[in-house]
Amino acid sequence: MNIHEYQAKEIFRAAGLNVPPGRVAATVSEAEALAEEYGLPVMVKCQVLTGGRGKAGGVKFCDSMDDVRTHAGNILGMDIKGHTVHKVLVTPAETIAEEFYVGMLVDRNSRRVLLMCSAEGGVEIEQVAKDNPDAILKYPIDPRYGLMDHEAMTIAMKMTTDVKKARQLAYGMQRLYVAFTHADASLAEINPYIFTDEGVGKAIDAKMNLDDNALFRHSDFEALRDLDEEDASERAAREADLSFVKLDGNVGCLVNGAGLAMATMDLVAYYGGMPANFLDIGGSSNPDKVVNALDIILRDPNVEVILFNIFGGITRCDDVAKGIIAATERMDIKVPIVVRLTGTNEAEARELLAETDLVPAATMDEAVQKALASVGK
Amino acid sequence: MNIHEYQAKEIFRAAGLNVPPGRVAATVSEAEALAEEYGLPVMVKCQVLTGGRGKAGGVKFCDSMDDVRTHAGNILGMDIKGHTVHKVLVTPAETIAEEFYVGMLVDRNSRRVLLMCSAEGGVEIEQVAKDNPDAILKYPIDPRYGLMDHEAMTIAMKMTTDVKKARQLAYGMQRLYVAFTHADASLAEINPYIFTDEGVGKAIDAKMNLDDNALFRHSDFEALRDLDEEDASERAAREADLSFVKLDGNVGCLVNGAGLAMATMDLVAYYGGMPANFLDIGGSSNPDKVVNALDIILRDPNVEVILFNIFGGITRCDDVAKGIIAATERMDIKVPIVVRLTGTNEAEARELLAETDLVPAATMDEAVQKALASVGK
Amino acid sequence: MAIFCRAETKILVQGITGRDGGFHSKSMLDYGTNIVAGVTPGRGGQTFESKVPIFDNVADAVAETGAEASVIFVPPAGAAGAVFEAAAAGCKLVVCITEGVPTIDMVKIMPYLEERGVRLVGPNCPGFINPGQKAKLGIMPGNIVAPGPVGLISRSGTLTYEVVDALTKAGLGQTTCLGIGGDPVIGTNFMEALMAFHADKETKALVMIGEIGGDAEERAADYIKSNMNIPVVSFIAGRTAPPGKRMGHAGAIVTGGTGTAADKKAALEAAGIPVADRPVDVVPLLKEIWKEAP
Amino acid sequence: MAIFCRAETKILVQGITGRDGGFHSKSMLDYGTNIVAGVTPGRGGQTFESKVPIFDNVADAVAETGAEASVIFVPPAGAAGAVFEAAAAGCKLVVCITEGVPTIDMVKIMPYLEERGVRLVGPNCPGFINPGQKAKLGIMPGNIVAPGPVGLISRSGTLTYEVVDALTKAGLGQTTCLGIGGDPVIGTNFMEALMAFHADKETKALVMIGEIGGDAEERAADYIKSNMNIPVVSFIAGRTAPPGKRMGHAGAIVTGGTGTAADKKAALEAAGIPVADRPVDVVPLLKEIWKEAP
Repeated sequence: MNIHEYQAKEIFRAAGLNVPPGRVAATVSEAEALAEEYGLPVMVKCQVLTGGRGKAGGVKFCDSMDDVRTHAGNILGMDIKGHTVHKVLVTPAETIAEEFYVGMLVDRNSRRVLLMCSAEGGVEIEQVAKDNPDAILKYPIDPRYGLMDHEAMTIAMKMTTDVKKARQLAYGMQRLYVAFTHADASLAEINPYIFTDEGVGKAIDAKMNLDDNALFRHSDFEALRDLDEEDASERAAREADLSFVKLDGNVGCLVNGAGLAMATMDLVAYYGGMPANFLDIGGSSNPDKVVNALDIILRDPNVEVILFNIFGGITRCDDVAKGIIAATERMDIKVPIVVRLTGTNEAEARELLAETDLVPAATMDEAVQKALASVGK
Repeated sequence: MNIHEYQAKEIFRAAGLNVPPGRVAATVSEAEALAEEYGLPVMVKCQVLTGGRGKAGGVKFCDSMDDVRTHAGNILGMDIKGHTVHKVLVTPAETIAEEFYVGMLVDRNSRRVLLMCSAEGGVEIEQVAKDNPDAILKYPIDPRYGLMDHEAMTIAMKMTTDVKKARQLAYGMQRLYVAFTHADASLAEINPYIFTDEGVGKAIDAKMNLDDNALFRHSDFEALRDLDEEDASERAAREADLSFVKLDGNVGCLVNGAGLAMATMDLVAYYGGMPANFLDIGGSSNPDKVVNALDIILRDPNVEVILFNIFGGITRCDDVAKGIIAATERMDIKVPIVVRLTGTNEAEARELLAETDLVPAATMDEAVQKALASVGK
Repeated sequence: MAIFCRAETKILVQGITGRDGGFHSKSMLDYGTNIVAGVTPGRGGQTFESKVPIFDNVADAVAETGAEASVIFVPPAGAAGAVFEAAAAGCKLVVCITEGVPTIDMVKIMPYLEERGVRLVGPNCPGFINPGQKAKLGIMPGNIVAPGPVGLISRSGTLTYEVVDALTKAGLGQTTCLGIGGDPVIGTNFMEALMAFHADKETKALVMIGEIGGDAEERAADYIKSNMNIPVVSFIAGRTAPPGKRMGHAGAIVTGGTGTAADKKAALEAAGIPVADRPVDVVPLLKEIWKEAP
Repeated sequence: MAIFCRAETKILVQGITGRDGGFHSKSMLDYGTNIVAGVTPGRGGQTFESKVPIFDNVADAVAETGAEASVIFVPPAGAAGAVFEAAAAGCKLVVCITEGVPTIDMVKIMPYLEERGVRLVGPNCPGFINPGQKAKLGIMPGNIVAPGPVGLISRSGTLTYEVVDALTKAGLGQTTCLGIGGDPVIGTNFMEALMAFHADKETKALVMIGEIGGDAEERAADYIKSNMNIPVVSFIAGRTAPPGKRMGHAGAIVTGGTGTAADKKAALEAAGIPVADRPVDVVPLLKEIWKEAP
């Protein structure tokens, strides 16, 4: 789950990072009131779950109340990469003497939380990683001991020779690690971590992705979810505990297993078609789950055919077939449905399907070809 | 620093332990209002920093508002082992089906946090430790991994064979460990951890001692300090960063180093006298510190002689002598002062003291004997 | 001889009385797997399927039965704790099937396992099956495998079955079919699995089922090129996956232009490893480069 | 040969430019201690007393000078971090003088030190001094010690000096005078120090300065009775301390009737170790039982 800058800042602040004050406004007048409260100059920053907000004109410096009105007015309602801006963060503008990047993510190779640090802060870190990878220092953190004082300090001293700044930066890294682990994050970034003209270190931007698998132990995080940002069908899939991604084609795919689902999409493309979605229906033969999955796929008006690709494995194919039949009986589906069921009790399943309008297929390839044939490919 | 039951309960609650609601009242009418809020029956529990509160009549079950008035009235102002009751905790009375003891402390032998657990809850654990030590299970916790699920569960299953209760108890232990480490406690106890008739586990009593050395990183804990509970001279000593314990004798002792301070007290007793205090003045020769120390000792009207026992070591004796002389000049001290200074620049120090009314001594034994002689021993 | 486990390895199941644990334990037993104990707190003293003794904790199970390996079917909140418990009790092999384990829990486990020399497979994986040893640790369907000389490593589940099924039908039996799981932090990774197969004398050819995300396949390609000389073929899922979208597996995401199927295909082919366009092409591709195929 | 440290052991000081660190480092140098490096972040490249090079961190200091042991004079909030740093950089001996280190910090350090085989002395201790080796790691006054055959272990500071001074004045020089500190959790404890002296061929007699709290003296008594045959005498501070009151040292507290001076005296005497009534009695007591005293 991705969260907004202002939400990440709340978490960082609670973990002891020095984050300037700031609150969100949904209207121009709310933004004005906040600017009054903090005093000018302020920054008005769009809160949308995508990068490149500055380039898109969603982050503005405001020197006057006129600026606040103009910029908040422009930014609220703005579309940034398909995301509509519903909220802006208003926060005092800081003088920036130096900028650093501090980030953490779970690194699959070291199997640890990886600290990333760069003196090239304030710019897109992906760009730095591409152009000048040596400018990003990477350090895996031992979970048994956390980020130790000397580790943080040694890294900070590589970023700046000013020992007072290094101490603040080191402390910032340690607090970020605490925030990261306590929140069960998968990514946390401060970009930039700045020093003001007076040498005070502050986190003036914040990004955080939370581990979906760990949300069960953070009941308070559900409130952070921005339903405005979520596609209606993706939300329905999440609520139905289905893994779903909408795509642009016309072949609706229901597959058990993420790898097989991807391979099915690839096979649709291989035969010249276009998948309408990624959907992993899991191991269940529960008709409710099949109904939910079909419902989500059929919200998409582009879908012209449904393709089930199920490798029974441990699950019995006749059970799955019954689930599919029950689901299709409960719904009024106007598009053809191709079903490929293989594995345990495959024969029984085919018998069941024979009495229906569902189009049976023996292999993945056959199923994809039949689905594409039905839409004239 | 010791804190009250209601304060420990706040910390436990924040760490995720199931603690029944409860707040403190300083007057009978406040106690009545809380009882109204929670509903009868309630417990009214004196909040003083000493054990044996129940035996002393400081903990009462209240079935009616009359009970609340009577018991709160009796308990508020009550003296328990020299502690005056200023506050009572009002909390819903629970049905108790089973009682357990769960405690943690820093164990000097294993150098770890030691979990202690017993099915003999609700009674004085010191008594259990004496009468039936095997009834207390002790388990050192690896700080790298914390109290792991299976460790807590295995211990809990030794306390109860009811797996639902064991799960709650195990979780309680894990949350207590989190509370312990986050608060930098030196001791944390739940006695008893109960199960209600419905099988719900709750911490209905709480005790916590905090590590004085770690208070610097818990600025919020200063508010927990109950100044009513602290002896005025002990508070002054704490504020002056002196280690001080008041005793019953008439020989005021100022010594550098805790071990030497104890040995000095012992030597006073050896020669038939009685020390008025333990006081470790530390390594400093700062006159302010000496003034503070003398001021604290002279608050005690029993003190008839002051005994300085300083082993200069690294600190230069002449520096210390100057500190003592400066301090005595700034104060009007009516009792004799015996000064034993030994170590680096001892001779110079003795020269300085020769010009004063201070009584010099060359050895600990001589100093103690001279001090006792001055009070007629 | 296959990897990780022999026919006589003594296996216990954590969560044996759960819905999934019970179902799959029965299936493992039916396959012939040497399950000597089950663990469910509070059920100690009972038996599973009238023959496997159940214990309250792993330590007791190990002490009583000498179990050496554990298969975990414990819900996500307790899965990491179950791995700790198995390792603490002395199991040297732990297979964690559970899906949805918080990633930080896995990060915290790793040094504990390293300190004790414990091999973990998973979490969120189908486990593995050694047909020649009649040993199945996990949920792979026993009816699609057959003993033989092909090793198979995969990051996914059902896609693996698809390929295994094709291999078996083509007469290409397997030493071990291993699904390492699709989570960001897993125990045995692609490279370590590869090295285990490399050390196994009976594995004469290798099939690798990769997917988008990370660089495990690229690293594997390097290793194979420098170290191995048995035939290897591959399939990579996710050619059509759009960047930045997570495809079910937490690890299956293309970020910043890295981890694409095209990258992986290029790296594998540069190492001399053919990459199949369709799952069904794996078998002919393997037969093409493997002259001594049975 | 004394314990823990030889004349040629290369020593570094963490916090060498601090008020206390600077003062005591100079005192150590004056005594003849082989200080090869100092560490203060931000002061790398400077020198201490125009001769000892200063580094920004311990790793650099160890790499440049080959330092093997560290003495720490860092304020309480950073002291535990300094111990971690010294151990991480490869120092096998760390002496932490700092008073007021949070106890949980010490608990967290211990497994890190055990994993690396690092000996810690302290915190909140005077350190030790080996007169025959001209090595002083800590704050013990060098002018009251002398080379000789007596080993001394103590839980306190100035009380130790009192006894050492008396020994020296009586012509009884020392192999090592060691103050282990009075905190609840310390590195080298009474027993470990005892074992080190036991292993030292040059230590011919031992003085133990104990105090109330804990059961270190009782355990030491057991060990000595079963294992050692050199003369040992003792002094225990705190006979007059009331129960439940902490006497300065966090560890010096009589709880639940255990850890009293009387308990300790009884245990020691039962092990054949005379306990002096006054500090000044230690010397005659030792001479009484030590026929070969110099």
